[in-house]
Amino acid sequence: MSLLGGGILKGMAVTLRNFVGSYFDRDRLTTNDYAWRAGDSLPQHAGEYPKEEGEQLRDTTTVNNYSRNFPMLLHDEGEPMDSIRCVACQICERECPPQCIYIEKSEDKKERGGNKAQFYPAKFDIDVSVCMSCQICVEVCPFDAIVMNSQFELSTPDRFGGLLLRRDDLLKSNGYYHKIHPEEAAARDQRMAEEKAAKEAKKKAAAEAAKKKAEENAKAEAEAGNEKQEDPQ
Amino acid sequence: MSLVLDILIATVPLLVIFPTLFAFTTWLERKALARIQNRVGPDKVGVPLTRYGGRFSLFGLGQPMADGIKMLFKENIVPRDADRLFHLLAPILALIPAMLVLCFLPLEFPWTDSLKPVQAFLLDGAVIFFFAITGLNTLAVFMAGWASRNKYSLLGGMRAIAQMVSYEIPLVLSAVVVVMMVGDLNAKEIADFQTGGKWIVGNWFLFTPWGLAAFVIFFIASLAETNRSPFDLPEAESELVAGYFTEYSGFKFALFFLGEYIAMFAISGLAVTLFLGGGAGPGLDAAPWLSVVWFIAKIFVLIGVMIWLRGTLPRLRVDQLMGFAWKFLLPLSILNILVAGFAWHATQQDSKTITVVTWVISLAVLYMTAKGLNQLNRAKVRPRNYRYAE
Amino acid sequence: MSNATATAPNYELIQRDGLDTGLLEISMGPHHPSTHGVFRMDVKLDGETVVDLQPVFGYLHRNHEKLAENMSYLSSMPFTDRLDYFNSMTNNWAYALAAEQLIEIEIPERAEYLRVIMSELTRLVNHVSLVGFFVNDLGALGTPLLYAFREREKILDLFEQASGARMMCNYFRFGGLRNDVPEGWLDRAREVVDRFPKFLDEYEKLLCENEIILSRTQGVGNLSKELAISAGITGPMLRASGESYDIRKVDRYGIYDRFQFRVPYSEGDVGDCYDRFMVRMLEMRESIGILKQALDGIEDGPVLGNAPKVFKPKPAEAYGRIEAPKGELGFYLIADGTPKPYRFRVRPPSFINLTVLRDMCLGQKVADAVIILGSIDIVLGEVDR
Amino acid sequence: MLQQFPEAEWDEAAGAIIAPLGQALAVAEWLLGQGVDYCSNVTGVDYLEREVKEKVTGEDGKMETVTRTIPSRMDVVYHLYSMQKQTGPLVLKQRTNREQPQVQSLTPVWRSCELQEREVYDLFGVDFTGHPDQRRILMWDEFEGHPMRKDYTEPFDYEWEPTPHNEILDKHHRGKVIV
Repeated sequence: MSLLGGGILKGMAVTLRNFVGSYFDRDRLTTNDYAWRAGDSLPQHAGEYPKEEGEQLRDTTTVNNYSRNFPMLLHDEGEPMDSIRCVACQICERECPPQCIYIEKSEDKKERGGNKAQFYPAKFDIDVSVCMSCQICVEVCPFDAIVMNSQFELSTPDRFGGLLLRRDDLLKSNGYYHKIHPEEAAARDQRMAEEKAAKEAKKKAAAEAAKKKAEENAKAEAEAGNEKQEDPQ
Repeated sequence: MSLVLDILIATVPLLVIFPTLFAFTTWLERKALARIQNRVGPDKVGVPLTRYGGRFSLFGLGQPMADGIKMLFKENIVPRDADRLFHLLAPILALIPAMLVLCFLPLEFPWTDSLKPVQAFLLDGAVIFFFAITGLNTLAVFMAGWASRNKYSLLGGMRAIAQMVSYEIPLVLSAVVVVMMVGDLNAKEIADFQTGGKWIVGNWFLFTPWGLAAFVIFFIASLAETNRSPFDLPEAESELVAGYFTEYSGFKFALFFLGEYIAMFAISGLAVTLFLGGGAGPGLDAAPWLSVVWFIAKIFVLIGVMIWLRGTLPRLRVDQLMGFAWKFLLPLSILNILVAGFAWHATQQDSKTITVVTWVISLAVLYMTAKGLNQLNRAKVRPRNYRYAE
Repeated sequence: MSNATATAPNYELIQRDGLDTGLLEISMGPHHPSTHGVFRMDVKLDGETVVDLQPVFGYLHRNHEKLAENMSYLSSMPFTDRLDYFNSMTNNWAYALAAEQLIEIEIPERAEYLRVIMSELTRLVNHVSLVGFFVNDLGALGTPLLYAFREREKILDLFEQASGARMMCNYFRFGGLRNDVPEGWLDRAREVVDRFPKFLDEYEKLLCENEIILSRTQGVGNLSKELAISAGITGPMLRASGESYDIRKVDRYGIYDRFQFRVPYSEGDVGDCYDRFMVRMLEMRESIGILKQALDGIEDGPVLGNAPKVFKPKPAEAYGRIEAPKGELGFYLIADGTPKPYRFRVRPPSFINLTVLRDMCLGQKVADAVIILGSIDIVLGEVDR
Repeated sequence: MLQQFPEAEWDEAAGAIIAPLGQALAVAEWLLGQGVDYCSNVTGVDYLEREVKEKVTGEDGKMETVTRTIPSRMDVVYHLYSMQKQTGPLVLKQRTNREQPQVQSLTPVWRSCELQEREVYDLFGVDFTGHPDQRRILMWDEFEGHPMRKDYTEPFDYEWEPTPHNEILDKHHRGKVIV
């Protein structure tokens, strides 16, 4: 036979423990300032939401280096348009599930970062009021040109134009990317470097093979020539 | 002139202190509930209503003021088909009886010309009057429910009537025990009867078996009377949106809110008078004014428990609520009256053994009856076993 | 016949003692605090007793299936997050499972383990917040809900670290996962998992013996085993009615055959709200067991097989189903050789579980209708699609 | 199964039984008797009339491309499982014409069809004879048309207002983007 009302008393003991515990045990509090909540192990450069009027966000771009918000366009070091990675291939536009990307290809080609001349986006708009932060565009991009930003402070008084981000709003440097998503950026750079190396190795191999082939051809030709030369004899 | 002055001296403190305490209580409730739920609660609005650097925020004590100002400036919306007059009258009618009964509480303010402590309204039938006037609250709630012309409001009003009428009976019957023991209906007499025991608390009715039972019944019934959780069915948020004040906004809503909290103070004040020795407490000989402080402190203990319960318990269902009043509290409180009567006769002789035996027997009788009633009402309700499939 | 539609008693306008008493018709929802979204119940009340109830759907209908039929297989993946927005991971898995039947593809070991981990974490998130919402519907002022959310936050943090988003994870891919979890994630997950039982103990102490909860939930919303099976009820709701059918055990999709776990189900044939509540509480403990095994068993390796991003499967049909926290979540895909699915159908568990809402609510009090709805565990994103 | 109902067909490609029209209820009841107690999923599939080019090896052994017209049809697909035996799925199809689709409702056999058949009725316009409560479910009652049909066209959106996103959508709608 249990105590009459024992279950209720037990429950009240639990709530009392939580009442007292919430003053001592920081782990119990669900709600607190955002950056705090993520715990000590998490944020490497977490911004803190302003508590008081007039106080600015220390860093509006990062809440947590894993979070994603809206896409941005990457460019390597230097003038943005001189080193933009996007070649306006429009794969992301095609794959975007909510269809929020609008790209217009440039008329001319432009040489960037020592690579061969490519098209660039004359227009690259993302309607962030429609974008659902799914990261599909990042995955399908073969040039690592589009990655996710984590800037969340995007409020604007203009509900249409203000939420349509143009190419120049979207352009961010690789350094910025390293700042907000260090691990991901490092992994991406490494992979790109590997790919580049592999490509170059392949190129080199191909070149060598071509050279070899050319040599062989030359040799063969020479032999053939010799033969030809010999022929008349 | 002197009469008017006397009236003002007696009543103005009530009209000032309790609404102020109401504001404080809303803050306290929000804060305590927040902490129970592992939140922080209001901590931004400071005194006076600004947020200067957060250094004067004083744990958000400015929040009730801010809430009040917001309430005042909110639009007053009356549904098109509502009964405008009664829609307006209902919140006023909810507030008046609650404020009125505060007069009967033995709060002895020490400031008069003769420096004699005075209670606002020293009535011989105070306890009866108290119940008579708090009964009016039912009318206000149903008026609100009916006048709003909203189905949720109507259901809430209907629930309120059933609930308040039912719980008034155990409420009164448990108060009867104290009245029997004291032999007087005067609130001040009841309070005075309980002073001067061992360790101050010796004469309190709370520390007798029948008093304890009566207090528990009284407290539960008072929760139901003031629509507090777990008996907040008339305003059941998850079922009836907001019950009888679904259609209220702005200042009218604030009046309801105020009335509800004042009623809480009043009924806790009565509980303090009946069971917790009124203003009794240490240090009264040196400073008689402390009695008011003790009285209010005890009220706040009860309100703290109410908040605590609100943070813990889910709500009862309407049939269970009525069953609880009629099948559990009512028989128990009637039995309690009998037990108290026997005990009073048994303890007339000044024998310690008889007193102890009476106490043990009455405690056992009351507990076993409660247990039996519980068993009878909720026979099938118990935890179950579950199986596992591999 | 057990599966016949329940009929309401003929209650038109009853003359009682010369009084004209009619029924009170209440349209609960779409804006009602406890319909868990924009769901509507047209309730007819005799006093407080429900004599008729008609669920009304569609306030959140966005024709998810049509949308998915107009985009490539991969592009539909983020939309599945939005079906049951509490459990995006399991939604992803069900869709991936169906699509992986169309393109035969090898899934790496580590990805399988991570899928199980994510799915069980999702189950914890869902059950813990469901129990919180359920008690909230009972009228507890959010206290159990906020305790539940305290734990949910920790798991959502894990999701954010792994996938970049807290709720709309979009983490699964055909042939694996989008990316590997960051360094140290498994340790953090283990920490969260290890601390979870402590919370469950506290929660059980708070709720499971509470007299008010017991008397509010027992005998309310009874659902017999026969009706439950016939009506296609799945998930914890079915198991509360006494049938131990769990797709993790039956289909053994993924690598569920490697883990030791038990499926709790109700002993009797009552199937009331209390059973549904308790089965979920017990299921959480089993999920913790699976999580511990999976976290111990996981090894390094790739997480994504070499699946093409855009593919054109051969014409075929596939039906993939998993044990989502709410029940059987199935995706029925018909491929016709183009990059887009010809037919894309979601079998939403909470929608089909609503079939018996009316049967369970008739004759109960209006307050019970609310908790019965709460115990079914619906998410309107999934019900209306 | 096929012996019991000689008219039922076995669709090898889809792995499904195609119940003969008008006998679906009998088939379902027989299946229920066999222990198939759980109907998981009910849905419709709308097939427009289309032309397929097939490479056929002719009698003379030459490969030739033949254009074949597949007539339009409407399928209602049931995914059935057995909870007792823990087996499945068994796919049962009812095949009907597109213009006036009418099939037998299996709600009397499996309750779980109730809402799902209502949904198929709502989105595909398939008429279920014997359904206890056939109304629209996801769309509102006054809605016209059946949106999941392949040839459904959206009505003019009267809440339309110009936004910069129109430019984007226009480009998508021109059919340029989706492959």
